[in-house]
Amino acid sequence: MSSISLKYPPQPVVTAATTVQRPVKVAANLRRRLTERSIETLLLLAALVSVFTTLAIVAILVWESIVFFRTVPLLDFLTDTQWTPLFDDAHFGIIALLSGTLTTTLVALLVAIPFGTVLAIYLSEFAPFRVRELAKPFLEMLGGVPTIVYGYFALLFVTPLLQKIHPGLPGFNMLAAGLVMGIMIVPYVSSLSEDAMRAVPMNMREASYAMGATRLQTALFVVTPAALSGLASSYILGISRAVGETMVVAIAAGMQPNFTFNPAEPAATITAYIVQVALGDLPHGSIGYQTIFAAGLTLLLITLLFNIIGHLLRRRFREAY
Amino acid sequence: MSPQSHPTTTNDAAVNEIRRLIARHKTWDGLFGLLGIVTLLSALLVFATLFGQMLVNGLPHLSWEFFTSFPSRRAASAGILSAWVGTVLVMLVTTLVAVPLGVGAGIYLEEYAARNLLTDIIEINVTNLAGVPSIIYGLLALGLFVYQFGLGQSIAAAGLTLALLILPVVIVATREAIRTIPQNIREGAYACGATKWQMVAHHIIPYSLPGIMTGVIIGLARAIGETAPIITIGALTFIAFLPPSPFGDAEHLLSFEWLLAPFTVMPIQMFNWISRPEEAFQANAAAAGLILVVMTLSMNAIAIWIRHHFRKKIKW
Amino acid sequence: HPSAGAAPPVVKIDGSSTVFPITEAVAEEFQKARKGAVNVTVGISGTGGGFKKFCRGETDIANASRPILKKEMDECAKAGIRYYEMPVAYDALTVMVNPQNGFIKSLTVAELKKIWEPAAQGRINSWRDVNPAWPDQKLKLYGAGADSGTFDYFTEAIVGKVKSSRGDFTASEDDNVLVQGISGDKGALGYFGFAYYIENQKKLKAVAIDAGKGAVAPTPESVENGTYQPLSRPIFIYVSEQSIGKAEVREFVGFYMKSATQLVKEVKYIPLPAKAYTGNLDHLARKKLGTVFGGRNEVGLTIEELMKREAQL
Amino acid sequence: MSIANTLTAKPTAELKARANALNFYYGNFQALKNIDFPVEKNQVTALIGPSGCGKSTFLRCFNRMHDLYPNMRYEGEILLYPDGVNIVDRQVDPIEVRMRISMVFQKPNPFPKSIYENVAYGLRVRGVRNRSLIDEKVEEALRAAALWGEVKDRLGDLAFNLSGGQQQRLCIARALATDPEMLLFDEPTSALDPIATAKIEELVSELKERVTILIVTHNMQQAARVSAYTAFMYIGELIEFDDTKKIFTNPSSKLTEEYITGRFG
Amino acid sequence: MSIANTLTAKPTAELKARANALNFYYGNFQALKNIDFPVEKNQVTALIGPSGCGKSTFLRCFNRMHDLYPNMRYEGEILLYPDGVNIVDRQVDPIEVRMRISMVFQKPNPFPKSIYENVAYGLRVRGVRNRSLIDEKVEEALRAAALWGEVKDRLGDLAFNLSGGQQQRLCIARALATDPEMLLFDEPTSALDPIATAKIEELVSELKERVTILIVTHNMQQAARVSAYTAFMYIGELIEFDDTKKIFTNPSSKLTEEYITGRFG
Ligand SMILES: Nc1ncnc2c1ncn2[C@@H]1O[C@H](COP(=O)(O)OP(=O)(O)OP(=O)(O)O)[C@@H](O)[C@H]1O
Ligand SMILES: Nc1ncnc2c1ncn2[C@@H]1O[C@H](COP(=O)(O)OP(=O)(O)OP(=O)(O)O)[C@@H](O)[C@H]1O
Ligand SMILES: [Mg+2]
Ligand SMILES: [Mg+2]
Repeated sequence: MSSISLKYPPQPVVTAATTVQRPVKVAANLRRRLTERSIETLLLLAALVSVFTTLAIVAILVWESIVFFRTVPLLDFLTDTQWTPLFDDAHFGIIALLSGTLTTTLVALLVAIPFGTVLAIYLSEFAPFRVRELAKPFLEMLGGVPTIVYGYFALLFVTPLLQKIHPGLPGFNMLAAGLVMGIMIVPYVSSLSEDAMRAVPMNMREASYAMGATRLQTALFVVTPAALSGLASSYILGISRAVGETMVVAIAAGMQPNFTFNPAEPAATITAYIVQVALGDLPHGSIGYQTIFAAGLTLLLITLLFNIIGHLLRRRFREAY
Repeated sequence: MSPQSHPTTTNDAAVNEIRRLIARHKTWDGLFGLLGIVTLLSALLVFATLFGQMLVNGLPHLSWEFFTSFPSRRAASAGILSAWVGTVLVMLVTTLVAVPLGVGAGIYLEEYAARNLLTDIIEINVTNLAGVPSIIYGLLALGLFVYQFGLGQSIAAAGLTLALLILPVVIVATREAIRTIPQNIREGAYACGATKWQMVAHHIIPYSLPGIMTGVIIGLARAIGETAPIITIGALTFIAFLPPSPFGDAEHLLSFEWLLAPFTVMPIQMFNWISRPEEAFQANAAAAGLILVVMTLSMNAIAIWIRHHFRKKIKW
Repeated sequence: HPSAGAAPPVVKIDGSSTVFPITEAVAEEFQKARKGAVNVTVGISGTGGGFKKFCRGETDIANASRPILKKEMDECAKAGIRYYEMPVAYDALTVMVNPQNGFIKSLTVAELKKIWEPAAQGRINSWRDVNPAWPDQKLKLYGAGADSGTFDYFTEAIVGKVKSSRGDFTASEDDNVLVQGISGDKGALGYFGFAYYIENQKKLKAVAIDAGKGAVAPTPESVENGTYQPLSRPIFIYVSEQSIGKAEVREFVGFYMKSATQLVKEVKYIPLPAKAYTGNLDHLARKKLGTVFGGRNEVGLTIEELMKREAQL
Repeated sequence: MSIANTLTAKPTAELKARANALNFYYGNFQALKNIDFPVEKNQVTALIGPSGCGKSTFLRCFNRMHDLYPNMRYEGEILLYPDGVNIVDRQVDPIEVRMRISMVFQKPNPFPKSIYENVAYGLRVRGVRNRSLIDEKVEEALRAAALWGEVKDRLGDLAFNLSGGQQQRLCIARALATDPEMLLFDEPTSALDPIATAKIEELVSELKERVTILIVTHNMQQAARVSAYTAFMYIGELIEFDDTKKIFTNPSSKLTEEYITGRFG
Repeated sequence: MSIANTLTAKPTAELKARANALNFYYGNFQALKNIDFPVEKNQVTALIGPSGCGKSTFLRCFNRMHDLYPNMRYEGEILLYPDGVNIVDRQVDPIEVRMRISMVFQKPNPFPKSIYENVAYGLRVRGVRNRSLIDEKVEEALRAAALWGEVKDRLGDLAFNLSGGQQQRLCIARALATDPEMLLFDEPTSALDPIATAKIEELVSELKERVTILIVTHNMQQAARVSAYTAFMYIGELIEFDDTKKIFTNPSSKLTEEYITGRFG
């Protein structure tokens, strides 16, 4: 490669004016950098508040649970199938609460995922523009109704309705609580799923339609697979919400720690147990009271697990297109 | 030239085959469309039932006195004055804390953060916090704000608790709003010699404001209905006086005494009435619930309006 | 009305939700009587939560649906908080069945024990399992949350040992939720506060309790005269000695005891005999500090016995 | 503006399609104005014109892509031969049109699926289940798109792992797999490097044997190289349509000449 | 590949900038390879080459736009005269560079603010508060960008309400308002119609009196019309740099010729 012949001096004479300017500029640059740095630090601190919050939550839960686990062996906590910490014959089997949590969550997801997904597909691929513009905010409002209201809706409306179909159903049951929780979560799932589907570039859809595909074919063969990570993370958010929901289950599922996966039975969930005890007459600091921290820690770990899975899923599939 | 349309039989057959195929596919299309509409309508039905019930039970009890009376043991004369004032003040604190923190964090994550472990941790954290049950925030607040910071059972403690609760919502909304700003706007600003902070302050923040506001309002709409954490930190149930006015005397234009005042909020008032034995209180509860729902719904409606309105105005 | 500048003094009360309606009524009337010169706040954080704040010196008065327990006594002692224990009303735990249940008029304590004791779990599933004369109707149980004073009292009174109960019953803090459950279940049996029964007489059927002296139905009279046994229990307020030094707290307590008889009735609880209220004030004057329960729950105690006992801190 | 629009093909030339007085509106904005336009069978016809003149809009009328968006309106007709159906008629099912006329887009847009599944997509959409038939068609289409040699050993790979040029050829294969009667190209090489461009141009010339081709390009030399006929459009109007050679050597319209010589665009 | 690269300008010509052995990396991908490139003062220099050859990458080195993204690396130098500072040096503050060298982008990117505020932005960033000075500068810049007449009565209007061509001129005015020493254009007309294009080209020719211009274009005729010097790039390398006339009539490199004549690109 031949080097370039130049008719110009590589370094023209530096004029006096520019040499004078330099120190002034250096000072200005320094000041600018300092401000920028301090602003960045401030913003970082704001971002770290969330980390501190989590740390504080974990610290408090762990600290208080230590007292608990000093009395109750971890093995009992994990393997016993009865949860009667406040009874004379105390058992501390978190499984009894987990089964309730799991069952209500499952029922909720059986409602929320199909309905949410169908709605998302319908809104993003089928609905006329007008319908979509009206339906989306409406669904979001449905997600904004306070959860106590949903709780009483489950107890006073859904359960009696279910009892008409199945007369043997007890007044408190996980089925009604789960169903209503599912209804409550539908807007979250559908809204997030729809966002994910809409983020699929139009050219992908055009390619499919150009091949003569119908709406449903395009939606199922192209858009849904392309939006899979978004769908998955919306489901996971749904799971987190179901696992963490308190008021609906506390009101409608019947606060009865019960190792069962039968949704037609009453049961208690971790969250329901925590509110119950947090407001009860137990002396604080007693082993019975400390159970709520151990239960809370379990709950936190579960949601943490799901959220990490969700995060990994999102990261793994992000920007596939 | 004349169109040479001599349809060959083979072509006809092929076209007919295609038409049959399409007809079959379209049936499925139609069925799914129907399913979508039915699903949407059932959501509508659920909402109508929910809201209709509250309306029937609560509406007869709504009156001006209901808003201007303190709680009472007599259902007929009991009102929600201290509750709604408390709710408004708590929400004020929540907003003032959550907005700067959430927006700051959102900006940091979108505009400043390099892709590294710390950012990953913060990010997982934010999504995770969004999934932490609210009752656990109550436990945190009891230990941290009420006792450690010595705020007691005050408006400030409740406001801070709910601020932490909605922080993830604000952060996520901020990030999403920022993400819609096209990169070429940033480059345009930098090309004019803007520093990073100038770019953020002059462009990112103003242009994402509608989105941020939407998020904040949706967050507040959620916070307003929260019961469990507020009970845990010790909101009161009977309080028949209002906190000191935030507008102080001549010397101190603004007074902050109200921050440390005891308080109650709407959902707690409602909860308390629901669990009373007297039938008459149930109507009060329904009325309070109705107001709560209307409050959250109108906040959501405002958020939706803002989003809609500004989306139309700014098209990149 | 509060004058600008100095805010009116505040009497702070927190604790049991069972006692709340009574204290709320008193607070309301007291504020009215003092024309806003004194403010009163009442919270619901449960008896345990109430004592926690009380023993930290954060509140003046604790509402309690059970006596103070050893652990809480220690807490208070550590913080140097001394207190007066004042029973303020009776709460009659009422046993309820579905109104469609035709075969139950009364139950003996032994039958109740048979139903509720831990050993019953898995064995007593139908009414016939309790008494072969009764139909083979599935037994559905409803009761107070294990975290509540009501639960403690009921287990001790019926099963004979505090917190000793079968676990497979539907528990709720909100008695209206229990009302809902019992009125919807034909085979239901449950227990909760008397006030809720009074308000829902059409939906529920109260069961008379036979403790060996014949069946006694829960009525204000049978509770007051001590024949409704063993399920009537006193509920309390605890007043801090430090706070009683403050004029507004002393006035409030005085007002409480004077107006209790009427206000307790108004909120559907059962008032104590008048001399119990004067007795409370008398204890105050004589500085009879502490609890008469020694840090344990006790059942079947009459109010007279209770007033006479020696108190300890 | 006078329109020079004569199809100076041999008298025996057979038409594959023809637009008659075609108008197109995006809402109130008229993007195509009274277009008359013939497409000769088994030939390459090129559309050129400055940015925004309506080339893509016109091309997308041929497979009713505009139907995907609201507020769009066709007027006039595009007749597709031999049966002479008016493909922009509301009565005509757009899906039917799209099954007969395939399209390749400016930016390669493979699906996030395997190479094999991308090519097989059109068949799957048509409900073909027969595995060996699909295998056969996929291979044939990939061969026709001059991609078989490069991908035959990794048909299961994700299509995104191909280079840009390969992706574009994959999209061509996808379009070919269903034996369309016409193939639309919207600037198929503008995102590609010179070598990939040359490959695609060659491919286009070969493909005209089996399918009629309509191609939009902003590279005038490309139009000159691959097409038999060229149309020049300007602000929604068809200014000139003629033999490619004629357009590039002796255009009738002043505007065409200015564009060809790079005075604007 | 032999590089024919001679600046055959008059011997008195003065340099405004000069790249010496410039390399640039996007992560591990080397997008610019050992570029030597002079920019003569008060002249228009054009950069041409097929898509993806690195034109934008090179242009963006001049105002350190790459610093906005992670994992990018400069090697070598770009000296800016008269002071001869190496603007791609890590020690040099990119903001300082950007204050001296402005840029106009491919797609008009006005801020969603008023017309006035768009033009005034560069001054605001520099902390200018004096209202009358800003007024004056805004008017001057808008006049220089040939936009004043069209917008002087609606300076408060949102910039989005302007047409595409007006928006692009607004962006030019924005770049001019701070009296930059150099102006970078990245395909400034590729999104515009012919009339707007002609206006901008005219503007570029006028502007060279006050500012040195470097322009990227894929329209070769545009390069021929507006520039004094033209550089042809290919896959990250500078293939040829010369008088524009020479490049377009008698290029030294075979590759340049092929590109000029439309064999690829
Ligand atoms: N979805 C749309 N809504 C409204 N107007 C549109 C839309 N798409 C295109 N247009 C307008 O229609 C006109 C023709 O656009 P078209 O995309 O067909 O141009 P083109 O010739 O393909 O240009 P290019 O070479 O840039 O691709 C343009 O003025 C454009 O702004
Ligand atoms: N952010 C980036 N990260 C990695 N590679 C990039 C990035 N931006 C551009 N490239 C690559 O660098 C090379 C040069 O790109 P550049 O945008 O400079 O080309 P160009 O000549 O401006 O093309 P065009 O005419 O399409 O604008 C291309 O191969 C491109 O893929
Ligand atoms: Mg186009
Ligand atoms: Mg470029």
